[in-house]
Amino acid sequence: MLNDIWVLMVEKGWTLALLRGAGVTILIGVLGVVIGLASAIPLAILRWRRLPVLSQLVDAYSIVIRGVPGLLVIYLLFFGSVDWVQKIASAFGYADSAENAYPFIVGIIAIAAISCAYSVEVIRGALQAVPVGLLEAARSLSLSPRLTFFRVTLPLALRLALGGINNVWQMTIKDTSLVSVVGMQELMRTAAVAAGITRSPLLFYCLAAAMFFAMTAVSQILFNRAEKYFNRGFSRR
Amino acid sequence: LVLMAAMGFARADDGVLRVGTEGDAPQFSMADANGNVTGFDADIANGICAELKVKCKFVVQTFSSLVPSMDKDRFDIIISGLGITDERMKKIDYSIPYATTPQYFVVPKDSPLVGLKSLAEIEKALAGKTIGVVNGTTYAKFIKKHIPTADLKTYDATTQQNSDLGTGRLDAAFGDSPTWVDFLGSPDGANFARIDVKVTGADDHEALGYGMGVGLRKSNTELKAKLDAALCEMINNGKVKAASENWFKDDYTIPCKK
Amino acid sequence: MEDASIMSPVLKVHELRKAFGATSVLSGVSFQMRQGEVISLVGSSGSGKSTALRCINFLETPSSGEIEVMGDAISVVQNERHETEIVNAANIRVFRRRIGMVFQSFNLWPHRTVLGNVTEALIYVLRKDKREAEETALSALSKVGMADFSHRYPSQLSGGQQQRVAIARILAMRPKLMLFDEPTSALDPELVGEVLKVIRTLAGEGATILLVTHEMRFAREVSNRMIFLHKGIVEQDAVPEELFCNPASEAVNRFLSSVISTAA
Amino acid sequence: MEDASIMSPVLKVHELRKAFGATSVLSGVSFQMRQGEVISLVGSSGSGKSTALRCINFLETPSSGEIEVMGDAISVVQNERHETEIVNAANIRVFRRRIGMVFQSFNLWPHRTVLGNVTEALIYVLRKDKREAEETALSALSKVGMADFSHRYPSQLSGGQQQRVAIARILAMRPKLMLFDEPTSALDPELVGEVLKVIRTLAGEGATILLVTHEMRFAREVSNRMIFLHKGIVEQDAVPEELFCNPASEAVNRFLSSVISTAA
Amino acid sequence: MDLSIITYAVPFLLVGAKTTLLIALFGVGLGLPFGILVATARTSQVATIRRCADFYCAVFRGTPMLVQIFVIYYGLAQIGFIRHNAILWWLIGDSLHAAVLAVILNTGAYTAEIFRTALLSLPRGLIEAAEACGMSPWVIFQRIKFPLALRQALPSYSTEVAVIVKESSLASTITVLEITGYAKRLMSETFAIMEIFVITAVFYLVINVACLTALNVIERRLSFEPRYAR
Ligand SMILES: Nc1ncnc2c1ncn2[C@@H]1O[C@H](COP(=O)(O)OP(=O)(O)OP(=O)(O)O)[C@@H](O)[C@H]1O
Ligand SMILES: Nc1ncnc2c1ncn2[C@@H]1O[C@H](COP(=O)(O)OP(=O)(O)OP(=O)(O)O)[C@@H](O)[C@H]1O
Ligand SMILES: [Mg+2]
Ligand SMILES: [Mg+2]
Repeated sequence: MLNDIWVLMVEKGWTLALLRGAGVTILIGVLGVVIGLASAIPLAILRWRRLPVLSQLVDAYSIVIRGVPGLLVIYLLFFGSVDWVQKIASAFGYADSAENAYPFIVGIIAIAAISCAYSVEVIRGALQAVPVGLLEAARSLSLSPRLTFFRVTLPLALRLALGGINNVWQMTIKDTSLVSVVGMQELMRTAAVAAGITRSPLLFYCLAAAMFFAMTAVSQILFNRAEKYFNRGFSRR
Repeated sequence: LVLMAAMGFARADDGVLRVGTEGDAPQFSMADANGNVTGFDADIANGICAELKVKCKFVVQTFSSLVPSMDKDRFDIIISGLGITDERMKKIDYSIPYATTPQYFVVPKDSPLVGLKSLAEIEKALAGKTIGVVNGTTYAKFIKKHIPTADLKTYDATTQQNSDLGTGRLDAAFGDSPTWVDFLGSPDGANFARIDVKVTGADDHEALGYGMGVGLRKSNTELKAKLDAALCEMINNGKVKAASENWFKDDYTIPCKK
Repeated sequence: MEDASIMSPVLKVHELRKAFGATSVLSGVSFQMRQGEVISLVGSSGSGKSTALRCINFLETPSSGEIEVMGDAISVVQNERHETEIVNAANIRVFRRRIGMVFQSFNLWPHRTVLGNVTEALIYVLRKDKREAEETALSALSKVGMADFSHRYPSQLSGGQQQRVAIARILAMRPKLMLFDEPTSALDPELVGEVLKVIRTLAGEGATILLVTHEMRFAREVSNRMIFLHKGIVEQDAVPEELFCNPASEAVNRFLSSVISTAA
Repeated sequence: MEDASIMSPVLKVHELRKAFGATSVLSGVSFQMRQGEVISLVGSSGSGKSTALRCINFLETPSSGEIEVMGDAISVVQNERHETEIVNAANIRVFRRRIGMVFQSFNLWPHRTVLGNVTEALIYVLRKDKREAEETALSALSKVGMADFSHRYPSQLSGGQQQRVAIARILAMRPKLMLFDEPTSALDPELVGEVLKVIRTLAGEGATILLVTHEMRFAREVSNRMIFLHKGIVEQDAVPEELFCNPASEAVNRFLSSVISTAA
Repeated sequence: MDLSIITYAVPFLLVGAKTTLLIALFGVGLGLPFGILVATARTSQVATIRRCADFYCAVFRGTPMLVQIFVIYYGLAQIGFIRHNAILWWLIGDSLHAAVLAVILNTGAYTAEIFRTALLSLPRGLIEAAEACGMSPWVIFQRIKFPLALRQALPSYSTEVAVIVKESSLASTITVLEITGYAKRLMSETFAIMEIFVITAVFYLVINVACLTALNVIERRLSFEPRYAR
């Protein structure tokens, strides 16, 4: 038994393959969430301010992206654009690099678009929950809208949004498995291939789960720190 | 390094034939930890490339993205044990069929079903029973058509189907011969036996198709002609037979009829 | 210019109206304030005092009326389609720079320390550097006896302490016009005396102060003029002595007589 | 039993101590209240008045001391390992059923209307049915002049109106012991007179009332005894006349003299 | 797009949609109370309860749902004891039951996180006011904490509902024939991958838009006048 595992993991090189997959997962997950979050904040503000038209557009975007399976988002993004990207790239003589890098780029864009749609709702909810009085205090001190937002609204809203952002991150890191449809060998796909051809599904899926768990455990520590930081001043005692 | 590993694509220059394959189908298409593909499909692909005097470049992708990817010119052909059916031919073109595997039902060893003698008997005996098949095949259609009262379960992978056989969730499973040789020979399969009724495409071409072929984009007649010729050559010179016997311990070659 | 601004009123409120849905809260309030004046806005609970203050710096948009601060005016009109239209809305920022406001419920920022609450606007509006802002903040805090608490968070303060920080937050900004909404509601008599002194000093230094208060004695002490608000209109606008000795209406009379009976 | 409870004190606070981290706020407060008594807790801002009230119904856990309400006691001790240990913690619920509290910051529930805020505890603590609860609530609301606002949400009320709802919320419960934390801070003189009357009626009906206030005149009017808190200890505990005419210490004297000077 | 594919696929997918809705309904109906329970456990004073709940959340949020559903359906079925226990086997023996169980356990962990932050962010004073009235912890939770936390949590929770609907598609990996289950079968039959994908996505989109709109309406209904807070 142990010997079998040794052969599989070391001699056949699956450990390395899984780690490589984990690297892709982390890279795409982190980039996706960071880009998604960064673009979600301005969009959430549009929603929160109820700017006509723009707010409805953001709403539609977020409902559609949250409403359809992530796989389709990637499918459409990738297969819908790959033709003309290929053409443009060839025109400039970068056909090879485009073909090589494009799945990766689309993967990140798709993951970012998905996590952004989720983050928009989380942040909007948090923005709405900030007590109006505290914003009025800032306004009456003639802090500019921008400053009011960055110095008062955002810190208070982030405190409320933290749990939701954490959820989005945990979801996104696992959503990265979707990029396998454009040919990227991330962790889940590597595990699936290994499970299929070695006929040890339980071993490989559990290994993949353990790796995901390790990633989220590390991130959980960071989130706990952030929670402490944002909660300063709130608890009596 | 990660980046490089993540995108194993090369350009379709002359001299390179890009082959899309699943990579996680035992015996057919198996990608190892470094992305090298082996198996029956790989042998067929390499054989074709040798005939055409080009280099094979494998692209390993999930089953559901194979067809759209080929449509978008991510690779030129699909060799992934694709069964040829009329339905599927609406979407992609096929080469001539080069092999076909017979299908069998598998049931617990101590079941009275083991001794059944014909497809008609099986159809009667399995009415209302729970039957498993694997996705990516057309067997579901076959079962639906022939045993409409059966409770049909579709699995993403053979191992999952076999696991449910083991736990008694399935009364029977329907699949191709290579899978069963593999399963019945393993410790898990010790309590099971196959019903010795060979089901082939000939029993129902509409549901079970005409055997395996190489998939390619629609109306790529030039390539199709080349592939057909290459396959025919391989069938005739016994390369397909060798590959089949190597991986399946049996010869499933379909003769080439021009 | 300078001269003109001294002569012209610092604050001019003209026919200010405000309704929340169907309930009309202010129905045509007008008054003026000259530089250095201290005016108390008094009246029974719910008479619209807080609303009036909040309309002056446009935290609440009036339903109609005109407000002029140091020569710049914003007016609100109802257009043909019964929509509220703000003329010169750009002036709102200008107004708020000139006006400081202490809220009835303090509204301290819970995520900032006492010092942070006070320095925030100094650094980001007046663009003082950090050290200078802290000095200014500490001197404002010590005027209300809160310098020792500068590193506490608002949730760790007593009610009166929070109120004093809210006052210091405005003092440090030295706005031309200050609006105080019940600045002594949570303060003990000793501190009320302190605030009284602070307000007098500020007025002496040229600030103009409009305050809402329920403490008639405090109002009488501190203010040059008192405005009695009743059911959304100005019932009396007079110097304190006049208001107390010569109430203009039954409502004012009843209000003041209860002050005296409670004090009995 | 009944007789005994009338004879024995309704509230007994013994050696109550409370520290937040290193800062000690209450350092041994003791006093007793008999049924029907009204006691005002006065003292300068930050002297620990709110903290004392909050310790009595254990919203704040005292660092040590004993509190007895109508014969049931809870005591807090520091055990060998310097941990705070509550003896008879089960009594906390009993205490809170007997004690009603009006908060300095009102703490109305924003998601419930005025009526909902008042009926909530009637229905879910006293188990009245809905109609009965609403009747009781409306009669309590009309005592403070808020019956007309019963369908508003707290955010639609003025400061004074919120405070009156907070008072009505407790009146409706008719607890044996009531704690008021500055119940008149946002009220105009007329309403202060009303609250004065209400408190007298309640006391006449046998309720025991402990209130914190900054309005010395109000305290003098309403209370049987006044307790002056200074730096966490009881500086004086006497009938109002005595306190005003015969202050026990320099601190009391200074505090009271500032009342008089403000009033001047 | 080939129109005949649509007429061929839609009847199957409609049948699948019923199962998807069923799973989602259970996911929300049982997952929400369960998640709230876990959230309160995570804010509990008792360290053991808190740690257990934390651990559960960490595991179910930290691992892919696919793995969870596999372990529950295939993994647990390997254990003889479970196979021979009628109640347990009822729970995981049937693929639909196992799928519902997996969805509830998974959404429970995410829901718990949403409600935990919402509960923690409630202003202390409002809860103190309830405590001071002598309300029991249960009443405080039911009447004060929960309604306030719900309002705060709804935007995030509506997202979670959409996720439940979509994650229910993983039930297809354990042979449940919901929308995706049928879609996979149709795809392997026809190879009209793109077309069937898009039709399937439209199904999910319709279900989710209905859910999200309903939750939006609830959110607006529940929001009390937020203006004029001072
Ligand atoms: N969480 C806390 N941490 C540290 N110190 C605190 C905390 N809460 C209150 N204090 C301090 O305890 C002291 C007493 O507070 P308390 O609220 O009892 O005062 P008070 O007598 O009610 O004052 P006021 O009349 O201003 O309301 C204050 O100095 C306050 O700063
Ligand atoms: N958002 C709102 N919707 C409806 N009515 C409101 C709203 N805000 C305030 N009001 C009403 O407007 C009236 C005036 O409120 P305002 O706060 O100005 O009173 P005030 O004079 O400051 O009273 P207090 O002395 O009690 O603070 C009150 O009757 C109040 O109920
Ligand atoms: Mg007011
Ligand atoms: Mg206090």
